[in-house]
Amino acid sequence: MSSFDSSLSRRILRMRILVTGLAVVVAFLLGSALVALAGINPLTALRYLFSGALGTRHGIGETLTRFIPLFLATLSFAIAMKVHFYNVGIEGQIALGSLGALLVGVYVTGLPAPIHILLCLTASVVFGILWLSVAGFLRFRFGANELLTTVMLNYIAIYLIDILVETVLKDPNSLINQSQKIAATAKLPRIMEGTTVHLGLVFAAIVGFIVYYYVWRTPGGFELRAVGANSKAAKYAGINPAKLIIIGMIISGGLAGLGGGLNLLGYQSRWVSGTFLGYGFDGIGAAVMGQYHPLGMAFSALLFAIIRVGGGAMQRSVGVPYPLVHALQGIVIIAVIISAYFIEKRTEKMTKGGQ
Amino acid sequence: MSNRKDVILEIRNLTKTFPGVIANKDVDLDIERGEVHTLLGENGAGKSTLMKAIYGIYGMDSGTVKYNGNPLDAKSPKDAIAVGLGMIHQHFLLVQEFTVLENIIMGLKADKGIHLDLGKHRSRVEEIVERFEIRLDLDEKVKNLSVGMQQKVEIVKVLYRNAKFLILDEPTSVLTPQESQGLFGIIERLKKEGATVIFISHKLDEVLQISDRITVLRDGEVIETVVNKDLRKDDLSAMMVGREVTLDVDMPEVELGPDGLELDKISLVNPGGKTVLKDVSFSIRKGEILGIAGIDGNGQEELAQVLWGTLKASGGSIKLHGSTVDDLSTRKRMDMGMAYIPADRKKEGLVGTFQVSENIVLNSYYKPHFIKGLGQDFGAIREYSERLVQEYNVKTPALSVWAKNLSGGNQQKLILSRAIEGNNDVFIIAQPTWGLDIGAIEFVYRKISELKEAGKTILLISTDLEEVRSLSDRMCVIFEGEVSETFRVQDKQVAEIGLLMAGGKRREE
Amino acid sequence: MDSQFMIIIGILLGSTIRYTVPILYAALGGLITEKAGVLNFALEGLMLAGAFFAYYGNLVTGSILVGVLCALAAGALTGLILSISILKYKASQLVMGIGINIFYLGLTGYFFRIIGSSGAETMVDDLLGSIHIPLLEDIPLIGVLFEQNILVYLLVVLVIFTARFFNKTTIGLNLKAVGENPYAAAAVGVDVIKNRTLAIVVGSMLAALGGGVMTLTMARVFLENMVNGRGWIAFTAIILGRYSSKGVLIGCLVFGAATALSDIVQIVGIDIPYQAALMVPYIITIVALVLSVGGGNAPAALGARYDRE
Amino acid sequence: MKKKIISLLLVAMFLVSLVGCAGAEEPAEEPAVEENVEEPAVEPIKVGVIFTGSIGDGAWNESGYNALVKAKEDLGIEFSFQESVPVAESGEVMRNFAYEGYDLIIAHDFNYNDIVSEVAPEFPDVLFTVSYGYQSTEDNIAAITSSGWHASYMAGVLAAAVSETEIVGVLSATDSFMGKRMRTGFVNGAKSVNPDIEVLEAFTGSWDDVVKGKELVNGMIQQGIDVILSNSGNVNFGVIETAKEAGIMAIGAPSDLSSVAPDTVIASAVTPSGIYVDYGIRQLAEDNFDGGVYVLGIKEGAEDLIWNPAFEAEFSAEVIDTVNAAKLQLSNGEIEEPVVE
Repeated sequence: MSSFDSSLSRRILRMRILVTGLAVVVAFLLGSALVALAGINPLTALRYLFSGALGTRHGIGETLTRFIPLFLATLSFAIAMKVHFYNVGIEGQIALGSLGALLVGVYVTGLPAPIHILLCLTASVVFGILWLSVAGFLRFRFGANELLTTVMLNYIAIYLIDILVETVLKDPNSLINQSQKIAATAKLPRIMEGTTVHLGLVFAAIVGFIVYYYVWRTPGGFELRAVGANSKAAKYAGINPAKLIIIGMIISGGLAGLGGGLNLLGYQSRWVSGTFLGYGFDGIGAAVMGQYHPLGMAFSALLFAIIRVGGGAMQRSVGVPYPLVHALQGIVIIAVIISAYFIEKRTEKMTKGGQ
Repeated sequence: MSNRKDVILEIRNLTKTFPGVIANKDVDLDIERGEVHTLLGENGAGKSTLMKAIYGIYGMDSGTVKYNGNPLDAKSPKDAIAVGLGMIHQHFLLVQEFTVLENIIMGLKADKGIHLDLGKHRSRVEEIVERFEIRLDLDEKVKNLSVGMQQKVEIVKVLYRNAKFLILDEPTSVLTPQESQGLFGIIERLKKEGATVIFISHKLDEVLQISDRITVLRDGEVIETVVNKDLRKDDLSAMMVGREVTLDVDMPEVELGPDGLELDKISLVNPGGKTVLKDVSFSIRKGEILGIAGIDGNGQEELAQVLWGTLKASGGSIKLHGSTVDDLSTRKRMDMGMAYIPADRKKEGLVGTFQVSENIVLNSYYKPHFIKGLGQDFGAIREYSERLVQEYNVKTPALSVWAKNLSGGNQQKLILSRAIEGNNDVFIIAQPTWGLDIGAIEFVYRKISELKEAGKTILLISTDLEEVRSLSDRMCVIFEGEVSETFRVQDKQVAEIGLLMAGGKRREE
Repeated sequence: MDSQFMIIIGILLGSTIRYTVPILYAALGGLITEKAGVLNFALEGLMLAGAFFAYYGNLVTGSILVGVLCALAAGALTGLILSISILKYKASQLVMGIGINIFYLGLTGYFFRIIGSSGAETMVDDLLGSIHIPLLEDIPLIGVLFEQNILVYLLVVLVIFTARFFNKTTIGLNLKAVGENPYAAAAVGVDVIKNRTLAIVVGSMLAALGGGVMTLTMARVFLENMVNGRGWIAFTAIILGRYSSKGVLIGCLVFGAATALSDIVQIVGIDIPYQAALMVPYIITIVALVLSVGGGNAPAALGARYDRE
Repeated sequence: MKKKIISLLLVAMFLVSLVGCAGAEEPAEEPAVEENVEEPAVEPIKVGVIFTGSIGDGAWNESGYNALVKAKEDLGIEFSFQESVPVAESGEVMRNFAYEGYDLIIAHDFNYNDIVSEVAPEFPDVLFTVSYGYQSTEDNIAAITSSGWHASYMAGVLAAAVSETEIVGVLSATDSFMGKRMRTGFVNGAKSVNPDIEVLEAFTGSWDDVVKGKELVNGMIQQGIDVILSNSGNVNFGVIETAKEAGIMAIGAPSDLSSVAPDTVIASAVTPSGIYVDYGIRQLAEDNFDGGVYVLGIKEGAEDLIWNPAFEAEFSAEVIDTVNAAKLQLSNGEIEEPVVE
């Protein structure tokens, strides 16, 4: 009878990282084949992909800036998945979160900066939650599948914000359809000289840690995981699954909204009509790749940010059309989800032990 | 085996392993044409696995099988069905949304191109149904049928495929004694028609009643094949377990205290408007075990859930230690000393992908002594888990192993340990020994008797009538959501209880 | 006033049919997949793939038939990938679907730019003329229903066939059984994996054809992201249609009509932001979804992972 | 398991080495340098361009791209570009170009104007142009634009002059200030000929949804239009197709679309965006670059109505005269700018 075996957990973790890493490598090889189809040397293209995203100070800054909303979207999807709520509507919640930050950032003035920023972020969290609550309400009240309602709500959110930005929120001093800029007091300060990296990165890191701590280290997180792993057993252990699903939903919507808010306060500063950020769907992919573990997701969100930024570099340098980025992300998702099978098999074997 | 008659199925040296487990080892077995041959053994003795290996559901690792003299190497049930085998599984494999007819004909070859001639099939099925005197409405959806009727659908299904060799895997486990007799009638008729039947069971009475020959399996090996003549139950059970075991538990005499749990006219109407529980009333005193017997699906699950607070009763009242708990959550009831050992330990008792230690604190993780600051005190949890694992002899390679990887007995020990250690005094125990081996059953029974001795209040819900009779002080029977009067176990004969279980008191048929 | 009304009805009818056809192909494909117990979240991506490869096949060979075959081939290949990953490697059906959608959004855009086509010379030649059904086409108001191209009539046949398929054929019954209770089906010798693979592949082919119809007979060019959410609408239509081909037909018609209606709102100059009109179909879909839930008739094993015992 | 880990590590190292190489070998990778070794040390002008969509859209972006290719041939510039850059992220792409040593950055859409105003001060040595831009806030920004409505005004005049049903239509992708100008120009032009004419307007809401574009136009046709001005990017092809099927006339925009359907497209209201690209590059090449707003017009070829030669002959002299008169008035500045609310 051995004691609590943390070395086993470590061995499992190592195996998971290795197998996932292999899947990512395979995905990049397939992506390279696509590049070759365009008559471009894939090695050169890949080199530019990574050097564009990581090779210069500015590239790193851009990657980190993208990472902020992407990471929050990733966390958002993961936490909802923990309670089996399929939040495919992160895109819409990010948009609404941006709207919340925008409204407070533009129309509330005269506050000292820290308070103004916090107020904006609060608004973005609330807006994100409210938008997700629509799907939540429809599910709990009518049993409508959230997977579909959240997808539909994405489209509605984008159109809705565009309507607002083209009408009541339109910057009267601008010719193009865009909102006013947020007040200077609402802007998140830059934290890396010569780049766009803003204080949101620190927020994201803190939030990432809080989520990790909550899920894996607190009784509340224990309940959340129990409900996700076996809601019936959790219910019989005195946990109220419905309550936990709602908590998971609220956190998920809040995280997505916060991602939108941070991006708006730290980077966009305003909303331009027709903006489609696409972090929502990337976040789903990154969550899958990170296997719903905060640390894994930090890495995968970073990789997806690298692919995004590096994709631009690939086009500028060797003319690889930008949509390759999406194709590559798709391949990564598929490869990683298939690798999950091998991870599951292996984990099963490793946890079985002798009897 | 020297005077070999007409052997229809011949198994030689069959071995089947699962990762880490040998399910069947070097099994030799001859089945004669036209006999009812029982495979007898404890849970996990390898009876079902053996049959599933032959039937093509699992492959076999090594060995040969001959059917009618020809080698049979079924890669899927299709191959087995093709030569005339038919298996009726312990858990019915029916499509609930399909009609009886659709269930019977599904998977058959097309008649013309891909066309399905329902009319033709219907008349053929009707023929069979008449020949075997099985009453079935072919157009009723299976989901609307009783368990007994569903079993008949399964039987007709294999007969319609011209099965001459039927394998019945624990067919009586879901039937009332009366329904079981009905099934035996059908088996007799099958035999008359020349069919061969393999009957899998661990219920000795039935086995002795229906079998021509009996093969006993233990730990995946054939122990002995005997002709059913002048056999006694004791002989068989000795062969089954390899030693003389009596499961007649000696329950301690305990002076009963005041009522620990009282139910007053509990009723429940499900969302579909169906009455699931109707005016259930009884009370249990401290130091007393009240058993509820009944066929699965008669409201036991719901009753337990209402008591546990995971379902809200539509009417009536529950008192715990004399105070009403109707509006209290499960958690509040737990804090008042209530504990629940659910029937389905895998789905309801454990979080399979949680570690053993996490499962051990599943009902106590929030208690102050497991909390440090905002987070959990993993050190305290580890210490506690280590102690329980040791005291309850839960065999696990490590505390971090997933609970789903433990054997059934160890899973049950884990669940018992955390319920008992919680300082609880009212226990709802459902199906505590389902699927366990003898050793584990003994352990569970010992723990229950210890609880009684400690003056706890215990409600035992089980579909195993013998279990209820041997453990309880008083018992009652639940049928279609209603419980009978409680009576002292020794006051009623099994036959009488069987009648109650079939709702006999109300229906005059 | 009356004639104006008649004109609007005419626009509505014609538009409704054209909006409905691609979605209905995809929804029927999704229906077949889901009847066998597998959720098809990849409809959007499949439609895009079908749209592109039909276009490309036609571009290279100048033949509509080759275009159709290319769409079908793309669907079949994707279906195989889906089958292997979902059935053999137990991949989450949701995540696979999202992966495929993102992949095709990228791949089709990428290929479209690589082949460097644009402009008039790369348009699909319209070889698929309308087939007019004599007499019926002359009926006022609904005559428009009877002057469609062959792919529309084929669709009508498919809808009718699918309805019969599930009730009157052995394959249909087996597929349904596999979707309701794969273990029961396996027990009577139905090969669950084979049947599900068949359903996924055929379903994916139909979905891709839905996209192909868009480029071959409607848009006649390929544009990035031209499917624009129609795959998700098709997915919803299956639920709205309560998993019957008749219901799916109605569900798709509802969406088609809603879109057509939102066009009318714009054309007749009702003064609302045009995005509001564009939102209408999505809102209607949600409302319909809400109204249609409860029961639902979903196959019992839909979405559940199947592990052979 | 050991073996697997080793093979995994090998593959991982392969990946890492790819990244590593990126920095190390970069100088050797500049392909264009070798050709010019013998030439006197004249560095070619490096131009970086940002597009909102695909360079194969057959409209705005494609015209800009073609101008680049031509400038490379004529002036020996070097260029690279990035497509599908959302406004929200365009600042980073501009900065990338700037850091990568480009001399001129062309933001090929007026929606980029504000972002250019933000980025340009960070790189005083880099020049920026905004195609169709509306403001220049720095010395190194040139907003190169045109009236935005002259071409569509002429289209309106033509449409009204040839329409028999007295209903004409205009289809756009999305709504914007420039779009409004364009549409208002069309309406004013049409009303100047026939005050009673009715103009139907509709939006596809996207540059991609060609099926929707066709349905909308089809609906307008049922409503009685007999001339359609289509200014919706690649969706144009579908629109013209629909017009052809219905036998109505179409006016293309912003490129010359006569060849798409010679029997249907009567003329094109062209606003070739390549002119803006070309203008900026030439200014730089001639060392003549100054910040400011440059409004190009009919004279510079930035706006025009181009007849489909097949049709010009078919129209009555009266129609042609009306259009030409309007053109003259426009280039003389005699027509008041439309009021856009």
